[in-house]
Amino acid sequence: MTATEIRPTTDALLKTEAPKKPANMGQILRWTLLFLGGVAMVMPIAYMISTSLKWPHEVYNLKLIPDEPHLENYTYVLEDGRFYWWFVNSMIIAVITTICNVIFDSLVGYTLCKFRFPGRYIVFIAILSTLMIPTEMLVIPWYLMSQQFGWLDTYWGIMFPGLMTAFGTFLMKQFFETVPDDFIEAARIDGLNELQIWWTVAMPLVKPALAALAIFVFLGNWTAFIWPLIVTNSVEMYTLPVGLSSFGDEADVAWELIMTGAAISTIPTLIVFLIFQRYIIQGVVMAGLKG
Amino acid sequence: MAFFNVKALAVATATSAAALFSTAAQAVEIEYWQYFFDARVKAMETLIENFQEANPDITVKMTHFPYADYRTKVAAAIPAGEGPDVVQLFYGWLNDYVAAELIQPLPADVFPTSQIDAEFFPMVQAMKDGDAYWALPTAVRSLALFYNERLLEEAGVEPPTTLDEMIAAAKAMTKRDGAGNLTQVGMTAGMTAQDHHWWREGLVRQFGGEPYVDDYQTVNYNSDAGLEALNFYASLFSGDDAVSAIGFMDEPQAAFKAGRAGLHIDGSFRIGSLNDTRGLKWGVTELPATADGTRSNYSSYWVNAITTKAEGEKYDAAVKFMQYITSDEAMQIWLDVVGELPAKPSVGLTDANANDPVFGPFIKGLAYAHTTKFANESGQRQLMVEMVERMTLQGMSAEESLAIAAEAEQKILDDYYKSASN
Amino acid sequence: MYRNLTIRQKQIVWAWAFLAIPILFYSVIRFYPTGNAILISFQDWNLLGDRTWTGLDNYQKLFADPVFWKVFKNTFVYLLIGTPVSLLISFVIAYHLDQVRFMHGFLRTLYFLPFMTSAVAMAWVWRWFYQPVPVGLFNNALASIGIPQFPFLQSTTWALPSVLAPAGWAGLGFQVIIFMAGLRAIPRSYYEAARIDGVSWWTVLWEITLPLLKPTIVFIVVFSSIGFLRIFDHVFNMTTNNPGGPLNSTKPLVLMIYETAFSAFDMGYAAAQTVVLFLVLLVVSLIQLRILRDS
Amino acid sequence: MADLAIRNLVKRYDKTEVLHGISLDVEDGEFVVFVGPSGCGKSTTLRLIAGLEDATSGEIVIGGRVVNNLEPKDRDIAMVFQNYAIYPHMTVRKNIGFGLRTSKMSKADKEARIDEVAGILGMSDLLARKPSQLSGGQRQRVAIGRAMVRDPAVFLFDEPLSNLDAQLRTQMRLEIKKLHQRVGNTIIFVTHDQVEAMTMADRIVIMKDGHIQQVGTPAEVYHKPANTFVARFIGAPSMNMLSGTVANGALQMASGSTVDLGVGLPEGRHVTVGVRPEDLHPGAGPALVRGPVTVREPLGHETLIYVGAEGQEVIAKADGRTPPEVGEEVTLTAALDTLHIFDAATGDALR
Repeated sequence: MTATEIRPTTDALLKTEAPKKPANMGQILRWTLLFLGGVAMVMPIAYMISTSLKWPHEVYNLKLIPDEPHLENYTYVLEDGRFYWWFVNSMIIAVITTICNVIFDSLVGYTLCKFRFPGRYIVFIAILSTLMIPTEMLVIPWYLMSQQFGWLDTYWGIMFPGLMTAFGTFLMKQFFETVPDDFIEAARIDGLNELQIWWTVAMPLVKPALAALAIFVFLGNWTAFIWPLIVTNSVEMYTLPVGLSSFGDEADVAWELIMTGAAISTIPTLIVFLIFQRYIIQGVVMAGLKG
Repeated sequence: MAFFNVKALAVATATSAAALFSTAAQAVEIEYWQYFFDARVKAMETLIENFQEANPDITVKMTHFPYADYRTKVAAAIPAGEGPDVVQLFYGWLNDYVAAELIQPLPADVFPTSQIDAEFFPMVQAMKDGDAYWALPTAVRSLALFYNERLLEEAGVEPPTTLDEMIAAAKAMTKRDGAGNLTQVGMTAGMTAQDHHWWREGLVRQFGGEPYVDDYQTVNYNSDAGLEALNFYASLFSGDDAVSAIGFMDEPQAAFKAGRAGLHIDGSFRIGSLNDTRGLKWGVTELPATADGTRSNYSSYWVNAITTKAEGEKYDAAVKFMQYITSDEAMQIWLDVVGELPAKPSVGLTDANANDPVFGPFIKGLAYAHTTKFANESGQRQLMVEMVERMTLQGMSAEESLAIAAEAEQKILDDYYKSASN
Repeated sequence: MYRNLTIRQKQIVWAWAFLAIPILFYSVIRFYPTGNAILISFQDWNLLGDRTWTGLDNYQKLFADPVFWKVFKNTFVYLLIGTPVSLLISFVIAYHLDQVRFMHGFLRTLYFLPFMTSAVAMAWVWRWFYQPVPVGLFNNALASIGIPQFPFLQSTTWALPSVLAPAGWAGLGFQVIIFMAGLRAIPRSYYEAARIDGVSWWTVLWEITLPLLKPTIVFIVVFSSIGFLRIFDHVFNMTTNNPGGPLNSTKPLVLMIYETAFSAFDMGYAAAQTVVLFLVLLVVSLIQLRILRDS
Repeated sequence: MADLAIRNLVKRYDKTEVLHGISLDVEDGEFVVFVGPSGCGKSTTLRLIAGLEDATSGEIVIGGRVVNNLEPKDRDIAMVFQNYAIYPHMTVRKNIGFGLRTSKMSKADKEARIDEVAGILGMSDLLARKPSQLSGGQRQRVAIGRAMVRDPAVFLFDEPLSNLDAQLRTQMRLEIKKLHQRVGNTIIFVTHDQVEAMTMADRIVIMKDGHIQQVGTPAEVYHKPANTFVARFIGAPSMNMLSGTVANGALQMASGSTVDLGVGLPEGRHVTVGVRPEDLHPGAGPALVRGPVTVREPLGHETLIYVGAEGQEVIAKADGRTPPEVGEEVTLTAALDTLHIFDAATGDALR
């Protein structure tokens, strides 16, 4: 009924509340198969990390645990300096884009949800319709635009297409629907202006949704490939995926080095996941149920 | 009237201050672009350092891009008025840049046509238009046969000099596991790397054909010679006694670097990265000849040109820079660092260079090398890749596949020359 | 002046003030480029020279291009294999995972972890797995038990499924979580009533669970099908030295657009391809919306 | 503190008019309750007074000032919402203090004011808690505290008790009434519950379909309902409505009996005779209704009986000890001065 209840609801969904059954053979079999499936799921990640710790002569054997694990590959790849820059670039871009999305998507979602004004429906439909326009369609004009305004090979150039997303706007609008108008009107009576109401009253009420949005946007930008590939020129401006892609070719397929690069670009998101697991899964659930 | 005097004085002060300022910051900065390849960047850094020492009033800023994107970047930046003053271009792209007025001809007084004609390898004359050269290379490249010394020794064979010897040596070095899978190839194969050049300008000609006619505007390899060349190439990786496999270790040079391939055809630019490979003992020899001694090779080069963006003092600086990077000194540095061959016989064909165990085979190869004029190098290469794939993956006959490739390539050429003439 | 406005007028002022920057953004970054792309699709332009108006030439060329039809088909194969297979697998996993208590969170983490990886990084990992002996993990495993190697990426038949697998793998955890949320949202009393009625397991699944999951299924289908129609990162990175190969058997529309635009510099032709992609996405979305409305 | 006046207030959404020009004067310190079924326009009126929406026409005057174009914060009002509108992410102290955000008071004064309000509401111990740690009644008190802290001229309450359970509701309405007696501000209170209205109000405003039906003290609206709507809306169980005709100066009831009221009524007019269940009982006297008892509802000290007659069912009160049996034929009567006579066509009271 109210925004405050979003969290408990999704929590409840995620709680392991299946009826307790005695551990019979069927249950044990089910668990074992699920476990094996899960292990198979993480195998590629495990081999990536394991290979990044191997010497070249070990790379092609099937052992998951290297005979003599070492960090030389990491030293080699990081000494080169480029991965460090790619990492920083990816981080800057993902963080700024995430902040922008959180602010603008929620501002637009909030306005479309809580204000009555002429043109509201048209604006909503127009923004929603951009979901139908594939990014690929825009890449060429964006490229020309960037070229014209000198945005090629700049952070701004990499970021500008993603500063706001229709999906985020839609998601936030859905969530603001759960905020009772009373909350907003009470603040109006207390004398806050609309900007203050949005920021100090409405935004804190949808924090879980903001977290979900932030995680999606961050992940999306951290792993974005095609546009950064097109818009960046210099090696120093690459993002991790673009850098990794070029590194993969350039390394003459020295798999232990490629796996090291892949690990460098993957491990941060894995760590983020393991720390914020609860929030992220909640975000996925909310996107699934609300989107 | 005092007012006006004060104003005049102020203007005068401002002007002289500006003048002062500009003298202080007098060094002209020009920008140089090339694609990223470690050795090329290092070499160019050395050249720029030397050049700036000799011309303290000029600074050169180098920017480099990955090979895959380089062409896009150059094409996008120059029209936007952003790009370099001096740019490195693949020789095959030059026509586009001339047509789009993105580069300007080299001044004939500094680069006299007659002198260049005489001093450079004749292949650079493709860059000439009437009385002026549009661009000049520092270095040229050709192909040669790399071999893994350890594997040759193990198999007890010598570096091959003919195609037959090459096949025999490769056979001796090929290894399979119990299931019949290749674990070591006698020779690498793959049109994605340099083999498409070797096939076009090497094998087709060695088997008596001519790959293109009409100044590379008409495909001519769909012939008996072409078919023979293709069959020979396919024999490397087809049949039970194949000495190679397409896609073995993902990429040919990777297999060679990993010590899992005995022989490998590649360009001189590979020397640097092979030198860096730990534990690999390798040698290089000329591309194998046919039984009757016919040899042929492929050469290509990257040229430097002055863009239309360079004007005034930047143009003067750019001309000076061009002069330096096409000088004998620059060519020798480029050879030492990158392994690419000097564009002038006078530098390249010194006894020291020609007898160099590493550079020698490449430099000798230049003497009988041909330069393909590409309309769309990656597109044309892709056709070679697919020509082989049709045979290996779909079992198509060499004849049929060759005909399809020839037709498709002719179409690319027609499209290109048609729109170029517009 | 502002003070003299009525409350409603003030609200309108605020609303448009809030929307000003976003509307500017959407106009400049979304709508203008869309129009621009459509315009370019009627032109001939190689990025260097002038743009010339060529009418429908690009489209004619496109429809006459056998590579386009191959690519068009590939795009739909990605969609038509990827979506149902990933849907089925993720449902089966979610269905069973939902009923497991022991180490539930841990199992869930195992399935979800791939979603957090970068497509590029994982494309390279899988590319390595797929290599022939002596390099590739899968083929080495096969060879070690004496089975002949399998030509994953070197086959016109198997390359596409091989490229598709990591894409499905990465998205599986996401779908599993959403399915589980959908399953948990079904009131337990429905199942309890069915138990009292003594209905079979199969009937419960077919008559209760699946119909009630329809919104979830529709969401996943829409989400994943758009993803599969736009597949690029995996293909590009698993086939870098022969993009979309072998023999274009893995090439999706997006990769063709990329190559046409940024390797061949045929901007008009590339734009025409994007217009086609746009129409495909539009049609697929509309069909899905229709299904959504029916539910 | 101030009086409040509404003059010809009209509110229209697009083409639909939801308030048809209502007027009302509220005196300083008065507790006025707006009551009516949902959609009657009572909440809209409150929102117009609060300044959350624009009046289409008409004037709102608070303390002698026309406030139509003033921001809510400038109207010297405070409002308590149905859902309390207390922010889950803030502590009780912050929630109460939220009303002072834009005030120019010093920080210390604000804190003192919050403590004072919390003291009045008896929640000084709860200031550090978050709303999720409070019971429903406590949340309600926080919402009131938030309004109180600003010491407004007019308090507006928008169905503040409807989310509470029955027992708590009874308790809270007492507390609000006490609070009013203590602080003495003008209160406008909106509810759909006539019991709340009756128990709390100095004056009740009964609304229906955007019109004010009647304004009066609880006693007035109960004893002298202006029309059948008010008559049925106020009081539970609802007033019984019987039809009759005026003939020969007396009421000719549908049951056949004749009741002489002794007052002049227009001859031949169809009327509706209203009688409250507590006034209707079995016994001797003019028989208003005759019929069998269909259901009995024993309440202890008395019993409600449902009597079916002439196709309708009326409710009457019978003795708690010896009520008539189900099926027993009874005659119901009432004191003549408890009868309400309405025009059958317009529903307006004739007496």
